[in-house]
Amino acid sequence: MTAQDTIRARARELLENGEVTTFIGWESGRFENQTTPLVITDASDADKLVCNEYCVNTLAKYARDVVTRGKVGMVVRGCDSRGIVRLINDQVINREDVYLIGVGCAGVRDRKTGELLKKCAECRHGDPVICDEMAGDAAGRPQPSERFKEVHEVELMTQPERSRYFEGVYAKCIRCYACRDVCPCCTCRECFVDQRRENWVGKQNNVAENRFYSLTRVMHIADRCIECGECERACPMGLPLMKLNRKVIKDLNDLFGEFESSMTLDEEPGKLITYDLVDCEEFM
Amino acid sequence: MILTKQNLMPLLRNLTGAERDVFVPTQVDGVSKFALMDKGTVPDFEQVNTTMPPKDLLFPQTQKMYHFDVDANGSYRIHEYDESREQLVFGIRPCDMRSIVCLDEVFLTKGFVDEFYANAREKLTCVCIGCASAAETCFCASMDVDPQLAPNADVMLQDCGDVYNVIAQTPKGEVEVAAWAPFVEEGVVEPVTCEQSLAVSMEGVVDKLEGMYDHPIWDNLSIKCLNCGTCTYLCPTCHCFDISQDMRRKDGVRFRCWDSCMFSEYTMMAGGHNPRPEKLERVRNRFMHKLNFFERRYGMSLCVGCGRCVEKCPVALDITRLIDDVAAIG
Amino acid sequence: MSRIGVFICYCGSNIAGTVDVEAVAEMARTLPDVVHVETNKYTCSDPGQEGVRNAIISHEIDRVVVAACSPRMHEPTWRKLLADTPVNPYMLEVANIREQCSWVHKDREVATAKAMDLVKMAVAKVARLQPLHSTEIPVHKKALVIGGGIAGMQTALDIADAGFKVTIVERETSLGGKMVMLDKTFPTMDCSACICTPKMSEVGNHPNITVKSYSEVENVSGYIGNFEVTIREKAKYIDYNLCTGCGACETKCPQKVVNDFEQGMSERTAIYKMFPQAVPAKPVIDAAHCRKLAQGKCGVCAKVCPTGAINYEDEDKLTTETYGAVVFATGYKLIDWKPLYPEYGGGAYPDVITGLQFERLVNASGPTEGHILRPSDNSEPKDVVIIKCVGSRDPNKGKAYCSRACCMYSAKHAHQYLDKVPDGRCYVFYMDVRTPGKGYDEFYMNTLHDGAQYIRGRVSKIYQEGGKLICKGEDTLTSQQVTVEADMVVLETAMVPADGIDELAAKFTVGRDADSWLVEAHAKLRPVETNTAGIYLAGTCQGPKDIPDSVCQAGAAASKVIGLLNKDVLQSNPQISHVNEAICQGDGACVGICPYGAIQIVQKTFRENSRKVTRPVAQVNPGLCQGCGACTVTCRAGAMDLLGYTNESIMREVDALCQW
Amino acid sequence: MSVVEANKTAQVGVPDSWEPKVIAFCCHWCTYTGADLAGLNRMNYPANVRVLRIPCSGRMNPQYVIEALNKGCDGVLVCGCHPGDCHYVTGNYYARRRMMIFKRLLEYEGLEPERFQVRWISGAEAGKFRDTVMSVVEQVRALGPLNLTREIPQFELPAVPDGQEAFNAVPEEVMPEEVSA
Repeated sequence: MTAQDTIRARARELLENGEVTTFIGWESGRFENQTTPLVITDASDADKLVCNEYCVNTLAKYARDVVTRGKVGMVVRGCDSRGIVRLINDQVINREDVYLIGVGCAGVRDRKTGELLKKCAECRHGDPVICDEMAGDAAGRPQPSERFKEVHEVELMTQPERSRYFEGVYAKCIRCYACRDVCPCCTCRECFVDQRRENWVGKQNNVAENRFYSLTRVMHIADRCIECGECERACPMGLPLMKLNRKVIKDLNDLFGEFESSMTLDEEPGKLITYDLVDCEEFM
Repeated sequence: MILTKQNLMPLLRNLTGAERDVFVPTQVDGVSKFALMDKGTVPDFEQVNTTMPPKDLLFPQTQKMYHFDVDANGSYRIHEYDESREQLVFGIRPCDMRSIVCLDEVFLTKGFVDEFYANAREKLTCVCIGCASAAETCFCASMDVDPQLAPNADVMLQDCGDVYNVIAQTPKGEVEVAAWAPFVEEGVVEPVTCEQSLAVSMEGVVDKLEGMYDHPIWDNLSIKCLNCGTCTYLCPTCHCFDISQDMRRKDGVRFRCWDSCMFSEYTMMAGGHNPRPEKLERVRNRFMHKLNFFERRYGMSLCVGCGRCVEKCPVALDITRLIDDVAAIG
Repeated sequence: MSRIGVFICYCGSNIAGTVDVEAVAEMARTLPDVVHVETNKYTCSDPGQEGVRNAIISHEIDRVVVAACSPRMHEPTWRKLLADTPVNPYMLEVANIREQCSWVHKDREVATAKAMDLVKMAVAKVARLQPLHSTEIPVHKKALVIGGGIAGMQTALDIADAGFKVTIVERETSLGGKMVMLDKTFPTMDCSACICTPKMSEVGNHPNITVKSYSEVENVSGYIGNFEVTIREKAKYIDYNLCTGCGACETKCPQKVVNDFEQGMSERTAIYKMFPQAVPAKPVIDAAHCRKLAQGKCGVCAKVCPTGAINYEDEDKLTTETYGAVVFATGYKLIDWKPLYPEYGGGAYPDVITGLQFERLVNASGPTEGHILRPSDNSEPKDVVIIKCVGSRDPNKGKAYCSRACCMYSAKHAHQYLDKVPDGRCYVFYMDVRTPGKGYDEFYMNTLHDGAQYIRGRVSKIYQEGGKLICKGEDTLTSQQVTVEADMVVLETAMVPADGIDELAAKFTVGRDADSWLVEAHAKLRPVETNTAGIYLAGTCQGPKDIPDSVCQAGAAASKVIGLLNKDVLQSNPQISHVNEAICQGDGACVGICPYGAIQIVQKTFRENSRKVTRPVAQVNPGLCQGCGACTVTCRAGAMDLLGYTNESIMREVDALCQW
Repeated sequence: MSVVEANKTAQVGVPDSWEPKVIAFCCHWCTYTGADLAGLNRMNYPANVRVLRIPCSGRMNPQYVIEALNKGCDGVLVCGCHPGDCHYVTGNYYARRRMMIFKRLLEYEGLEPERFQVRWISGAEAGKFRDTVMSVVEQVRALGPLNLTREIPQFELPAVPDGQEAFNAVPEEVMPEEVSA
């Protein structure tokens, strides 16, 4: 009984006895090794569900759209489950709205090259952090050693080099907002980029406005980022977005103490919405 | 006329004259797009089509339209920008050429000529290279585009293995090919037929879509969509834009920039009402526009089968599967 | 289209000295939406203000920019000026071209350019402001005082004398707190009973004061002017309407219990009055120890009671009332020194007692009727050692702070001992003697004169040897070792906040410092107020202090409460946060940020896309929000905005500076 | 694809008439009071700084910094009360964390550290305000104009196409006599 068969059986069962109204998983796409997210409502589609090492999408954020239809069943690995925790802690969904079937994850592969994705090579939590039941045993992958390697590389560059490097990065951005729409931390009803009255960021696509958008988004998800790396994967232009997110996470850990967001439902509030009288002082 | 592949690079170097920008498909910083040909660029003609479409040359993502200011006695002065320059795009593919047909229809016909687009279009000469092999996501043949033929290209280079079959198709093309004399020889060669693994039948799809406004297929499709703008910005035929301005106290620039029907703000009205509030409406609208609305208005499909959205969609939402599903209904 | 009026002031030569005001005016005329620009020698003068008022009327101006001195100086003046014109007082922006421009720059051309920039910023901001109106909050004319000690009683009396209803909630069975336990009070040595009990009876009989003894605050909601407080009156098992306080039941009750009031040095019965002069002067049954209630046996008191006031089925009573203001007077307790100082015997020696125990010994109504007899064998101690700063000024074992009152009351103890035991010897080990009050040092000199031996040094060890307590210490003035054989040792222990202060303060969102003392709004300028509007502090709950200071603070707190309750309605600060409910996600990131607890998440129903949707949204309480804006930055979507300093107005202000 | 807009003024070609433009976001209760006190004491500091008053340093949104740098400022200074003095109790504690993280992020992206500074200045520290302003202006002057690509709209008027007079459209509502003296 592979994990996939267990999931199919459980999905059919859950849908039949009405415990969940919809079930979210993956289905195979048109091309070889291609998968795409699938949301099924009747049990007969359960056999379309697949769960292999090519399921590249993180499913957490779909819970938000589907939860209005009733209880949602979902397959969760490490990144999905942390995404769900993030949605719950941000009051987007409630814990009883979702029924989570956990699956150990050994990392997913690119359908063309077959190599482990970058986000999975850097993944620190392959196994689900919360789930109602486990389909198959945990993969128990060791945590990668160098979490902030990329950040160190950029920090070693001189200031003009960094400036040119990031100007090059922002020149590529086409402002399609895939990074925002795939991120489980980005759940605002109306994003600041759409607020024409405040006109935070202009609609023109140039380095300055792209930088404004990127810096703001990094500051918005700073202490809640679950490091799933989906933004980097979804970006059509291949921007190194995790270099920015991880930089802020590294600073938060160095300055205000080790902290990994979205690991438990009762986690204490993020570092940027709390304070400590004895924070180190550098502005005196 | 025949052009051997070895002569391609010398021809290109010869073409990069001072008065004209030559754009070639190449990798810029990891992203394949049409970029200005200068000493350092290495054109990549093997790759089937570039991630960023060539529409940027005719319809840039951000285009300054005009500058306005108030002079001393309070009356407005308006000066139009014309940033169009003589451009040659070398190595554009037939599917992208077909997308230019769609863009021409939108910007130049039906009683309104967009002069920014028109200026750019006049000054653009297109040298199209046919495809010998197709990527796994290419399905242009199913959208009645011949991988080796582009009727509206100025010069057509049909890929015939190690030589190109040069056909000048427009007066501008003849002038262009005339200048290539030292690099081309006489003769005609049979172009390689390009096999495509991906094929869909558009048979009756357009009509069926008419009656499918409330069909559950849209719900299953739109649930998985992230509503990001990737597919619309990578699609060679998407042409929606928004106009905004950069203001200073008494002067400013109005510019035009790409916009995507996938964003909720795109249809957000002043009073707060949004005719397409949810993902379902927006995804349905995009596919209907691609496959039905455009057909009804201009008589041609707005999807040219380049496969960019199939390739780059973060959640692998596939227009070809939609076409198959619609065809399979009823 | 808004019609902006710009009024630039010469301020005599203060501004005109280094800023070319006319040039600035000329520039201002070219700014968008500016329809009228006027310069004025002294805009703040009456003729100046008159000029502004006329200009507003004649040019139908709806937004005003005043370029003059600092807004901290005259913004209220301009607001008052606008109050009687059709312009809303908050459609105003002040450009500070004096303190931050003409006074700090010498070069005329540079100063004028800066003044122009500041006017541009002001015009850009004022163009985006909205009219603001302060909301009115009703004020319930009732006060709640928590704690019935001298501070609580004094506060209650002052408020009640001003004609307002007051409720005192006292946890013990009677008013009086710690003061009523004392014998004499420094520096005038008048006996505590003589000055405290009259206050207690005055409070007990005051028509405006209701005393809820043996009661505790259960929970709290609401805000300034409208605190809904639920008070739990614990079951007394005695019907106070019938009981005459004759005391028959107390004499017959067979169950003996350790008497906390007497600091554990004597016993009381299960049905008891804390002390003879208790107010309310009626007993309470201690449910934990009463044989009837605990084991269902006995019932003597019911039989003996002439009026049948005993009711064993009595239950706690919960009452909820709305109060306009709350005053904390929860007092202090002495630190539990035993676990902290094993070197002083850690409680093993009964003759090592605390200051309060000494007070009970020396008190006429105490267990020894005022004779100083040591607890171990009730003999009169001939040698007494008093050790000061036990637990105070001792960061690593006890508390870091000084408890302020012990220097005086240790001198008092020495004086009382030498008074009552003429041939006794008293040694006082001290680090410093701090007697800062009126007549305080004279009192200390008097004690020295009585023959108290003040030894500068701390006692390092006390051990029992042959019926004597050997205190080893050092006299740092003569730098010699000192050993005193004492019959009894009195430790002047540190003051710490009363039990349960953390839970109680948390219910009212009142801050506490590291030692759990309640945090005042400003140590020097607002000592009796807290950061939560409508909640005040009196007495030792705010920090260790003696009775004169406590009473002084009680009066101050009462005056603040009277000031508040005098108003029928409170004007809320209009420049507060505002929630755009269309965008609000209800994730509550802002709730935790607000230092005033002004934001709460409520469920609301909206009509969205022709569907009714019920979802959580944030709600700002205008009574509590002070307008700091910290929540606007945590709100990622920008749903929370600060009126008066909206995101849009600040963004355009930045644009105006950079681009105009 | 739009080529990187090179509207950076090359470091070499800095016009000597260039003056650094610095914006200072000052909290109303402490630093603004300190700035006023500096005025009362007739202290002198360079006029390159414009003060923007905000109620508390807790109100300081990092997005204002990016807007300022993007639109034309060469340096940004954020000032607030000393931790513990905040009129709103905890405003500057949150501001401290936000600004520490944001400052490191900006430097990580290639902004010179001196261009974005944060300082706690109390209502009595007029001298400290003057010294801070002087040092910030000097440091920014030394660094020259901000050479990050910025969104300063390039308004070089295009040459009027020959033969076609730029048409003047006279708007109706802004009448000349309306803008009276």
